[in-house]
Amino acid sequence: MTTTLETVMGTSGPGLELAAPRLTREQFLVLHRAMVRTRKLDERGMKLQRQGRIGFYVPSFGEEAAQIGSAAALDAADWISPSYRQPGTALWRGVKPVEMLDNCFGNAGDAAKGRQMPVHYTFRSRNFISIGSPIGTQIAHAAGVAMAMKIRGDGHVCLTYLGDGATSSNDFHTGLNFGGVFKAPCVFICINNQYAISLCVTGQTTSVSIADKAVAYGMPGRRVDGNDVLAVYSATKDAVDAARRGEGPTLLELFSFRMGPHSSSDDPSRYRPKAMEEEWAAKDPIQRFEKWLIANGHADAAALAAVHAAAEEEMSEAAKESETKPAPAKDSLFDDVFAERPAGLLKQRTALLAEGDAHAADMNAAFPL
Amino acid sequence: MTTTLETVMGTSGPGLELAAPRLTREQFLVLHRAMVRTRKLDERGMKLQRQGRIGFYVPSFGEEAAQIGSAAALDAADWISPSYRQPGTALWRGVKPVEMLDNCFGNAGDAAKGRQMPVHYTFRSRNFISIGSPIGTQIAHAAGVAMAMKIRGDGHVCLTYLGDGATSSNDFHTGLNFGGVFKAPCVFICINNQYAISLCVTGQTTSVSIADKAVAYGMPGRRVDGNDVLAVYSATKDAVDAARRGEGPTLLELFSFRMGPHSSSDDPSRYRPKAMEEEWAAKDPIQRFEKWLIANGHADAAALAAVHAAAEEEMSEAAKESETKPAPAKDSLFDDVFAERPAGLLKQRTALLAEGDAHAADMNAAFPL
Amino acid sequence: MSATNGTTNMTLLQALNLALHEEMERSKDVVVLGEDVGRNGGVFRTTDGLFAKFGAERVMDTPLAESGIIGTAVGMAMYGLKPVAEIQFSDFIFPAFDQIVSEMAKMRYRSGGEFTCPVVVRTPAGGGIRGGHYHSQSPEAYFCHTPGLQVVYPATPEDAKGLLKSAIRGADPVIFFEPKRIYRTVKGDVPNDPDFTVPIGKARVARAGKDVTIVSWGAMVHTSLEAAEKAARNGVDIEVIDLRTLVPLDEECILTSVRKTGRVVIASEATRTCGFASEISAIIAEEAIDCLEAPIVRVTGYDTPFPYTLEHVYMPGPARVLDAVQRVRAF
Amino acid sequence: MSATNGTTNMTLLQALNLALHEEMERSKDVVVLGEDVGRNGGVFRTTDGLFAKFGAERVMDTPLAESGIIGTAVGMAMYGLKPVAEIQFSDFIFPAFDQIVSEMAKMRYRSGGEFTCPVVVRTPAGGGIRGGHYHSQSPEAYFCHTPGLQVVYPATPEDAKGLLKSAIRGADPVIFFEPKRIYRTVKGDVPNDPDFTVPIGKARVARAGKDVTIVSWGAMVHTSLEAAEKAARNGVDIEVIDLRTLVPLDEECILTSVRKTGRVVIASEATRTCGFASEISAIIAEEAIDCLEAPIVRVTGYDTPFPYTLEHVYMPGPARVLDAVQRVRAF
Ligand SMILES: Cc1ncc(C[n+]2csc(CCOP(=O)(O)OP(=O)(O)O)c2C)c(N)n1
Ligand SMILES: Cc1ncc(C[n+]2csc(CCOP(=O)(O)OP(=O)(O)O)c2C)c(N)n1
Ligand SMILES: [Mg+2]
Ligand SMILES: [Mg+2]
Repeated sequence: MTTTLETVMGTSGPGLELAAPRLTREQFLVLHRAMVRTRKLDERGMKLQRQGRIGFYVPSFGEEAAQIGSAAALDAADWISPSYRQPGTALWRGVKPVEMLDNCFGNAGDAAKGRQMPVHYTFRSRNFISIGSPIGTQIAHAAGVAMAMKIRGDGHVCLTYLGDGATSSNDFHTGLNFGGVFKAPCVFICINNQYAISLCVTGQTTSVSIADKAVAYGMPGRRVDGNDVLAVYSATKDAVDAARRGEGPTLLELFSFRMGPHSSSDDPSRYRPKAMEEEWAAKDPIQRFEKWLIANGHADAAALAAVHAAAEEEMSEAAKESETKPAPAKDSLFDDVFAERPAGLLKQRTALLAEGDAHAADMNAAFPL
Repeated sequence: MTTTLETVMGTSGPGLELAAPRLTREQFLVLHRAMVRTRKLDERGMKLQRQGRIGFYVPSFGEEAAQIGSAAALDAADWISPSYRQPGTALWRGVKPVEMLDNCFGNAGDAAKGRQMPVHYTFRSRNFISIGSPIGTQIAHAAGVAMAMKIRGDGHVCLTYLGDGATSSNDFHTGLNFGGVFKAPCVFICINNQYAISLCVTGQTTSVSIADKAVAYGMPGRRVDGNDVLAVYSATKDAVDAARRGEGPTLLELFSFRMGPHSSSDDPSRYRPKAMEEEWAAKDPIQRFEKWLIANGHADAAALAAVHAAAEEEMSEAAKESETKPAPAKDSLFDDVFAERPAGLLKQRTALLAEGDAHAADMNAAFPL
Repeated sequence: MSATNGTTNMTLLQALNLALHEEMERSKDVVVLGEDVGRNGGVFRTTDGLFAKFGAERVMDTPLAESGIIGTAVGMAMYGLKPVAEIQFSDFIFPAFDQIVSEMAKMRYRSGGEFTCPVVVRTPAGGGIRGGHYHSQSPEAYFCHTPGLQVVYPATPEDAKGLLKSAIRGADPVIFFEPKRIYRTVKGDVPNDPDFTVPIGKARVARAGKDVTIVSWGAMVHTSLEAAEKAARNGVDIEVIDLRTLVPLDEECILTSVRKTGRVVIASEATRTCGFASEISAIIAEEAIDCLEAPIVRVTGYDTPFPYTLEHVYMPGPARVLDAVQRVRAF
Repeated sequence: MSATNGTTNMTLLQALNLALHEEMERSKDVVVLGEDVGRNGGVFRTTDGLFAKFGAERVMDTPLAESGIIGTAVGMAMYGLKPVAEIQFSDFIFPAFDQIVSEMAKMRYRSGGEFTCPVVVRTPAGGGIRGGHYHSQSPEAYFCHTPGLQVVYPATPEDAKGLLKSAIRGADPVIFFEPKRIYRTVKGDVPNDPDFTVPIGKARVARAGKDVTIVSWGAMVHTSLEAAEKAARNGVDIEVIDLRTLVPLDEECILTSVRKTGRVVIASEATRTCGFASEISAIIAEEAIDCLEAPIVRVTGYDTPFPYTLEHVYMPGPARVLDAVQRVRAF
């Protein structure tokens, strides 16, 4: 039974000490910058939502180490099958903030053509699979992508992210089982932020840890301090390397905390103890990494502050740029249902285009969840 | 990791010895008789199918110990949520063979009114839930029944049966997870007969054992020699007692072998090594128990042979009785869709009754699977 | 909320919440389960206050698995409880589809009436909240096509309360769709009588008229009424039928109206192909074609996934309904 | 099987098997997965010989989880393979319903065309094999109601081969229903040309006639043809349309026929309410009501679960179809 956390920077609870990964100072700072940019993007997203400029947002506050440490362990040719709470992994892959905010504004610049709610990204050129809302489905996709990689024999790996809530989904079971049976080059990362909207993970499952669930699929499971970017990087690197060597999948539990609300529609004070929020505020993964960087002589406070300021500026600029873009064209509604528009859809399109603009229905502005 | 089998009568592989349960001679013989009756019912069912008198049959050859040993550990007020391969548990509960064969003939005597394929029994008065074909669904039902038992506080237990194939189903995951989280008085019994139609269990999952999967749900898992009726009884009794005491569910793996075909439509020679069949023929649970009974002075060969003869006769009589019963009435089609027939169904019924009998469509006689 | 003359004015959401409170008080067999329904009171707050009043044993915050919510509800119902399961958005009902279609719907039939599972599945449906693909769909047709399920879809606070109470007291499984876009925007007087119920299977003439019949359900009833009011200003007298229950269907109510008006428009938010609007059309084309003076016109969502930015273009508003009215009148 | 004049006479099952062999030979991206499809060659033997020829990596015996079969197929297809997934009986497709409806169907749309998942889901459907509730259903309407899926349902060996090949070569996800009751009983000449395909989206006039149109698909095409032959003996000339593809639908083929005959019967095995027969009816009632001289009559399965002993009573046979023809002619 796995209850201890693997850590580099040290945990407050029982911990298993890992050696710091052999990275250059430069590389440590790249990790740091990515975490800060993730935080700043989320802050911007929440602000845009609070100002009524976008309809909805899902922040990943507190999960920056889990996102960046893991994404950094992949090659660019590896695939990511994400859930909605890893914006940092897209940034890490080189997606520009404006591309992400175009999605949040649902404008014509959005790769998904404004068809999905905010934060449901798709970045084909970065091997970053389209995000859906249904919990858990991406896990089975990841197993399938990895099965295909194995069939093709091209040496790539697919990494998928899921929440603690998602461990209860059908596709968690089926994805891990298929991944195990077909020994697919897949890494399953559960970011256990301890909440699925209002449900604490203790009500989600009675297993001692999420990592323990790996036993059911005959694969290794590790429980890692998810707020320790270096531990996350090390553990993920091991899993990715093993998958690439043909040893099959690993389940990694990154133990963390959702520092913000579930989404811009959520109010955690209804269900989450204030004390817990305070306890975890003290474990903020960015602050923790910054202390480590300074303690290890990799940076000083001023340099780190400059990173924050630059990221802040970057996100602000991106938002300005996105906001000016127009909505997608009305008849884009009928594209991409199929590769080609069949007669029936063409008829519906013709009817729509024949209507006056006054036909648009009145809508509520805000998403209530 | 659980690889050893728990046993009373001794296994050929690595075994964990259990003490024989404290039962009277009488009780041992009742177990034996139930196992024999199960075998004879199955033989009759297969014969009726081969003779074209019923359309389909699913035998449980080789799984008699697993069925009877487990069912015997329940009280009559406990519930069973079965799959299609535990006819013996219904017999154990006092269901008459003719009631079961009425279902196989799909006649007017069938509790399910001839609406389901053979071996899909339903016995409300014996707390034996209606069997469906979809694999795994009964597992979630069992968790729900047990949750209700806990809410009502009436001290009953729900036991469910599932195959090794069913461990891959959505409802295995969800049923065990809910059972664990709500600490429901439930016992999950997987009869691992090593095959799901043509798929060997080694292709079903990479977990070391099925019992190991209990870890994922924070419940005890035990791996028991499923061909050892006394070991099955002991282990199930422990699990039932624990559930009744409010300690929550247990997952029991009963390791066994499907000695016959998957069903009357199946030909195992296409996928299963002959040697394996021979190996397991030597482990026949009835023969094994008979040796033990004789060795321990509980019975002699003649007495045991008499049990076989009586059971043979009993099943033959039951088949004769069932075969004479008429088909369900044509318009019974429209009953039990809802508690009352709505106008739409009444209209369809009227239309059907207005038709001549020549309207019946021609059908194939045999189920091809 | 203020009690006057035996009724209280309240929102549709409040009416649902009240029905749950009353029915849980009435019978301790009634239990509620679903994601975030307990401590959080539901993401829409429909189950607000239940957890505090009835406790964790009767108001269950479940793990994140719709298949488990329905699968265990089926078990509880077979055992004799009356589970009211919430599926947080009807878009997320699909992981539970097997349990609904293969088990819940068929249990009574396949067991010859020995086992029943009268689960009530409450689930918010429909667009209009800027929820994109997965928080906007109208999946009722899937369930109407599944024998053994009752399908209920109220449009007013009174019906919401009365139908939910009927569903909870009923003997059969019910898929109870809640028109989430009007949860808080539609208010109405709701009888205070705790035994007030609305029968399942009875439609309602929401507005009497003689020129054209509009058949609709859920939030589209209000869109249809708005269209009717506009048409009235041009002297066109529209009858609006609020189906309230899709299965079992009140065919007579529809056919009576169609026989009177001879012209019919069916208005639904759902995807067009194989939607429930098509069923209504087929029934009329089979039973009353001789009374028709025009084609049967469906106003529906498009055969595309539900969009985000263009939601207001996708959803049929009063103007689109009026175009259809125009079309059947011009014929 | 003997090759004559560029065609070979074979069963529908053989035609499907041949299509799979040819397409797997043609492209190594084509992989097959499902329960018992490998070593066992499929419980109906549709995938016979593939495992021996193409090996375990391309012909995958999967664990018992339809959600996993479809979920991983979606992943494989996104990565660039062409998975042909088998669901052993279409009654068991429901555990995979979420992956089909929420993911497979919407992937292209929701990603703005960046990701596609052109999975082919082969699944035997329909009654007539004494399979009871769970080996007999005709669930096509659920998929027709789901934008983003092509729905194909061949009735002849030639179409089975040609349409399966089109599906495998196509760019979109396809739910490919196989009329299992006629797997072995219907034979026909099938072109030997390995590049012979039948286009998705084109219906076929299976029998030309002028008095009444029968619209049908799958095994019901043969029931309809049988009815037509009987009617011909009484001087009634029936046109039978075999839809072949339900989505995208060949509306023109149907409407052309209806405009000619003015009388239409739609024959389907599936549950009546919200079945695809209702959709056809609604389209005709909207587009061609002025050409109709009689009600549009649907001959369908009943609104009950599919039974076992009374299967022959439940399923519409030629006599029931002829009753409907009678009804539309008498009008
Ligand atoms: C199938 C499904 N059911 C319900 C929901 C509603 N929902 C959205 S997020 C969420 C909680 C997810 O929790 P977790 O997996 O822990 O991820 P986290 O949000 O914490 O990152 C729920 C219930 C959904 N999106 N999909
Ligand atoms: C959801 C579903 N998928 C497929 C099938 C077809 N099927 C019937 S039995 C079976 C194998 C079951 O294997 P297991 O769970 O080991 O039980 P056993 O038959 O060995 O008792 C399969 C695949 C089914 N009944 N239900
Ligand atoms: Mg979480
Ligand atoms: Mg088995």
